[in-house]
Amino acid sequence: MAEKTVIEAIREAMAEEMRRDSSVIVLGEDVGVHGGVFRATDGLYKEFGPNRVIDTPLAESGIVGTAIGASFNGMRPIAEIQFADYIHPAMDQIMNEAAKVRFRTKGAFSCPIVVRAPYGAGIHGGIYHSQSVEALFYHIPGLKIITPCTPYDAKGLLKAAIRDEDPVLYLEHKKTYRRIKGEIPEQDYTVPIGVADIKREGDTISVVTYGMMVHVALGAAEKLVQEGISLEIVDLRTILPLDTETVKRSVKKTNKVIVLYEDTRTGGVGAEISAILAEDLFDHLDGPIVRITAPDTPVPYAPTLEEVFVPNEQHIIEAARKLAHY
Amino acid sequence: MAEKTVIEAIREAMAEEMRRDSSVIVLGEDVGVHGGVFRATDGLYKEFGPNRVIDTPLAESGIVGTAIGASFNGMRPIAEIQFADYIHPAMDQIMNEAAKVRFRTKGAFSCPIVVRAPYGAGIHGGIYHSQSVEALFYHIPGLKIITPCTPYDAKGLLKAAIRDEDPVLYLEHKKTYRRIKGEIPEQDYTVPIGVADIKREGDTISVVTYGMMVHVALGAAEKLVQEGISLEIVDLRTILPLDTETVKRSVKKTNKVIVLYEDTRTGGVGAEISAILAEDLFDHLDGPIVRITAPDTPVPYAPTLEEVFVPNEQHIIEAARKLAHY
Amino acid sequence: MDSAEETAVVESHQNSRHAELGLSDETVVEMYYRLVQARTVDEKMWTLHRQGKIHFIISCRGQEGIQIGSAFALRRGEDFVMPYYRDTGVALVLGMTPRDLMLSVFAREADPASGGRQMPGHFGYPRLRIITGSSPVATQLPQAAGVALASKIKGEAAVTAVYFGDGATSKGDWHEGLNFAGIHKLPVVFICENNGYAISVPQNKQMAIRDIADRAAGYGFPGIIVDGNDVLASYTVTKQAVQRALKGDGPTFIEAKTFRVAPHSSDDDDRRYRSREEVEEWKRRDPIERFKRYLEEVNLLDDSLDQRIREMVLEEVNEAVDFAEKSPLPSREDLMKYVYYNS
Amino acid sequence: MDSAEETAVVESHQNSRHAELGLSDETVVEMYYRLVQARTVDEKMWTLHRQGKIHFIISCRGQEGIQIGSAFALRRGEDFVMPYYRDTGVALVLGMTPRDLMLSVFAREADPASGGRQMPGHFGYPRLRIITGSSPVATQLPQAAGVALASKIKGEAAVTAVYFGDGATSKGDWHEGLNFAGIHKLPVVFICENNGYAISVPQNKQMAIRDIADRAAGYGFPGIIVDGNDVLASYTVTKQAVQRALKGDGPTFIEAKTFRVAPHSSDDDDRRYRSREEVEEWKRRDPIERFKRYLEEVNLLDDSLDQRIREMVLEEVNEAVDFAEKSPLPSREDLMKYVYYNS
Ligand SMILES: Cc1ncc(C[n+]2csc(CCOP(=O)(O)OP(=O)(O)O)c2C)c(N)n1
Ligand SMILES: Cc1ncc(C[n+]2csc(CCOP(=O)(O)OP(=O)(O)O)c2C)c(N)n1
Ligand SMILES: [Mg+2]
Ligand SMILES: [Mg+2]
Repeated sequence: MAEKTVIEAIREAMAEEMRRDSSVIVLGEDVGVHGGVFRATDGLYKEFGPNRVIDTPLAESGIVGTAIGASFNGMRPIAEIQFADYIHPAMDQIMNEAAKVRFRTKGAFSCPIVVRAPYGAGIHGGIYHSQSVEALFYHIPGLKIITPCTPYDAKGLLKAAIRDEDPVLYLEHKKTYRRIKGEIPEQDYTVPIGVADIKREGDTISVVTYGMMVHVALGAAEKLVQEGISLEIVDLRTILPLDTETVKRSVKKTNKVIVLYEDTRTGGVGAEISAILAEDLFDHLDGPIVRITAPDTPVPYAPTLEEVFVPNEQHIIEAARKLAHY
Repeated sequence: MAEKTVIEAIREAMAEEMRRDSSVIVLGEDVGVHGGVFRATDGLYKEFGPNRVIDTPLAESGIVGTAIGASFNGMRPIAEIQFADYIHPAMDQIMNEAAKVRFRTKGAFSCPIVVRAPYGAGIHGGIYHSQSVEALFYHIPGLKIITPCTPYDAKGLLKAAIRDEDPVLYLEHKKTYRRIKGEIPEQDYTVPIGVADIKREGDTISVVTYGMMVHVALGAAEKLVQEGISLEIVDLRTILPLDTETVKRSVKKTNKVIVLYEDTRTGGVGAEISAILAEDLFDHLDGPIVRITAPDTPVPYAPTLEEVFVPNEQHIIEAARKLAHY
Repeated sequence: MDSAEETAVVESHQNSRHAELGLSDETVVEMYYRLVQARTVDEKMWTLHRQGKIHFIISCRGQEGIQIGSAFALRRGEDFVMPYYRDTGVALVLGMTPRDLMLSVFAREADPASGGRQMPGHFGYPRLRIITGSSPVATQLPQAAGVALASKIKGEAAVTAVYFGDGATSKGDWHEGLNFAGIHKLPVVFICENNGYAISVPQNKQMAIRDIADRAAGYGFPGIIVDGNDVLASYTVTKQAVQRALKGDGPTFIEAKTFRVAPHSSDDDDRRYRSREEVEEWKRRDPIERFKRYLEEVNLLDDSLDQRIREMVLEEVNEAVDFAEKSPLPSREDLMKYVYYNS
Repeated sequence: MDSAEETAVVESHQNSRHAELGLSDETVVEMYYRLVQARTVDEKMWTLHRQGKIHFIISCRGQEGIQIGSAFALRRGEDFVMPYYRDTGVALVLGMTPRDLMLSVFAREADPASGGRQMPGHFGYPRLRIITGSSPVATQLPQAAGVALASKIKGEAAVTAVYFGDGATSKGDWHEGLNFAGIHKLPVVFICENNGYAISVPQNKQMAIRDIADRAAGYGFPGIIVDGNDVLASYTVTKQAVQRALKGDGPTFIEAKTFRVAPHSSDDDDRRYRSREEVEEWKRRDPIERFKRYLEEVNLLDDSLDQRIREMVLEEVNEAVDFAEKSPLPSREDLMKYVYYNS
């Protein structure tokens, strides 16, 4: 076991998979010589050469479209989108092409690609370097979406994604890249897609969340202990498909739930979680399903505004107190 | 008052607004000489000429981008996307540009455009001529989304959209175009954006829905009367921003709710409605918040498959029976 | 008469145009057979649509020249082919059968392209290296670059031929696909069937230039104009492009000037946007009639052979319709299948 | 020295290059002033970043030649201008002040472009007809066509000048924007600042051609190559393009060959992807030094005037920094404002 950062875990996952399987290639803007603007692909160009680590033109739809085509011809491409904020030109290729090709060919074609994209606020990136985009892709049957938050999960899930037969959107919270460290085993492992993880056991309230907010929730949980409020932190890890079993098991135990996401509120991924629980666990709920989210605005640049945009420990603590006494 | 179809209402709204305001222009594929593949713009080219009714190249991002630019220079463009299924290349222009421009300029610039798009299944259009796309745009602060279902609403809301200062996505359910008829006043009127409409009063269960499903729900309601089950049909009309007050008022009365949408289930607009109610009206609910939706698959072409894809009266009747006796 | 590969010269007429191209007599007769087959399949589909038996069809009529000519220059099962929705002719030459196509218009479970999940006109067959196509226009362009990129990485001697219309050239994806292929000198043959219209939008509202082929220079590879109603010319330029690609010299852009003499689809009424004279004028330039005249000139076709071919094709197509009509629709229980690998 | 409009010849040096272009002595000195101003603003921003006072900056350094030269050919407040993030020089000529720009890097409420909502480098000012820009590359291209389309519909004698980098040419939106402008012969001047790199990606990985200007032919309008480090040449080609547009002859594409001598942004380390020799070589071709030499040759500048200009600029920029630093940040309560018209 060695301590690694999230970005190191991601880099290692790609390097190891590329060594294991010659059909794995990487393409994107600045991923080659430069090693990626976040250095996620650092060293890959040197090790695997320009044939397998491809600096593409500035064209996100083209990047994903090329990856899709290569996957039709035996490759397992990993396409990097430099910032999730720039993924939207590729929406059509992802949702109308990659995600639908298995269905529209009755399984004759499949599209085993991974689209990696750094997302998330709190790093002074402003309106176009901070967005959460998961909800915009959450409504696409055929797609899988992964949002890891620890080095262990990041590596294991990326490996699983690369080996997966379906298109995967792999979202990396920029703020976890260098801030979050953790142990990673030396030997090869994967983390299964579609399985949530209880990051902290508790029995007062379940906090269902993912990405950077897992760490914020863990911080809040720490502080709430002394008040006798024990949060159970459910890290979804995969948001599509959702591990409803683990979420429900937790809520059946605590009977109260906070759905927490950094993304803007309306139409966020957490809305689906609320909807599922409000339908399936109605008799188990001892209080309203509380959502803590960013407000419905673009992500602002000025530090004062960004500060009030991103949900923080205090929001969770206050909501938990209220809900605990409901 | 005269009886009109939905498509006639839409055409009239555009023609009247173009007569009223010379800054209103129409652009899109086949909207000029041809009058649109659904004939929504029939006659406009003849009346307003090629300067104001523009046959564009086949380029959805370009269409919306051009409309945005024209709006910066005093126009009020109506951009037609031939099928909602082809709107995704314009996602970036809609979400990163149109919807954010007011915020990112602190109000110095605005983008009063309307993007019209026919959507919805049940017309043998298969995977790429049947999609519901509202959920993919539902998570965009700064955007408004309208989904009318009667000629009266279609006309009044389209006029309101054209006059609105913000970008509006105006979604027209193809199946309503010629099938749904209704009275329309002779004189000019608008229907306010952001206001839901009770299409039928009832007190057993609130059915919150929009688009073609309003008509399906009305049909089910008719049949349930004899069983003593009285559905209140809430037609959202505008889905973004949501008229939460009207929805809540209805649910406070009935204490039971079915959220119904034709779109696929996971991450649909209805999830947000469930989430709001599960948080704000927890104490008013006498049963689970039931969702009736399409399953999480692309829209199939074969009639057998499409039949089981689209929610129908029977689904509503069964769910309502169960919920009524909960 | 069943393989596109038999292009070796067998007893060909000295000095004939096709002999000079290295095409055997047998092959050119087979080309004619394919032209008739494509046209017959198309006509049958219109009939079925008028009879209310099927919901939708999209037509190859008028464009069979470039479709059959170019497809004969591809190596079946070796080269990758990405037809667009109008390419009935391409699909037939590359190995899809009238049965396959009829199963598709009837949306049957046995439809090999989609099992009735997708509208007709969306060809695909992994074994034949026919890559599945979707409806959104031009998405296949970057995908074609990707297929060819994979060939290059694997060191596989395969060319990717990708088809599209004039309207498709306006899309961002078109630009991005050509640009990528140019940069990496990928083995792609871009085949534009310029029929002068994107539904109702005429070429001069689609672009400010006369020859789309001129754009190829902007991507660093040659752009060739060909008369798309001339089967042999279409064959020739495609063959050259394939050879160029196999030599590692990169992509070629082919603009085939042609015309769609039918409405855009069974939902369209083309009288709303173009004159009958224009359509009639192009009908006189029909690629099939023209090729027929050629074969008659070189004494490879007479009325009786023509008759035989037409009967053979018709029988085959009628049999395909019967077969498809009797074939079962997808079963309701299978809706959720094929969304994910293990669904 | 405050207006770009005084381009009439006043006492100009006979036979000088600028006199031939119809530029007064005063104007060319003002051009020099703007060059120094842009450079000084940029340098100051880097300093502020190093001091940890601001989070991010993006640099115009090395590209001031095309920026100032072209902007002088535009009619302030009449023509529409869409600068991209690197266009500090363009913004200054068109009327944004060092104060405006410093308010932006400090993310202050008074920042006229965004009230601190957007990163610096995203210019915009309705009164000056500087159209707001975003970060996603190339989205402004179809928008430029739209702005110009509106001018055409209104019969307004205004040109739209839109700026972008070489990397932007690869995007679908770039293609769609140029195509639309070409079809409708819109009054657009496309100005590509080809600095040879898109962050780390060199031009030969971005496209398979040497001259981007070659692509204009594919859209039906002229493509002009200019030395972007030559202020007067940049002025000239832009002026001609503006005139062409005003005559109703449609768009012009200008490719300005230049170089960014700084890293891509304050987050970038350009030593990872290009040699110091290459950067040094281009530093020797610095557009400001070059223009300075020209002014010295025609006796319009000497050390003392240069000194005065630099002092004036520095004072102005320092004052702007002080002003901006003291100016308040947006207030937390205002977050939800400006999402909708009535929010
Ligand atoms: C992205 C997209 N926009 C719109 C459509 C609707 N549509 C289908 S075919 C077509 C015209 C295509 O014209 P062209 O590329 O010239 O091919 P042709 O049909 O003439 O063969 C249009 C607009 C579509 N399928 N995809
Ligand atoms: C759509 C999109 N993709 C990626 C980025 C990240 N990015 C910002 S600038 C840039 C390079 C742009 O290069 P170029 O157009 O040549 O302009 P330059 O910075 O060289 O002046 C990239 C990749 C972006 N802003 N937008
Ligand atoms: Mg066409
Ligand atoms: Mg550049």
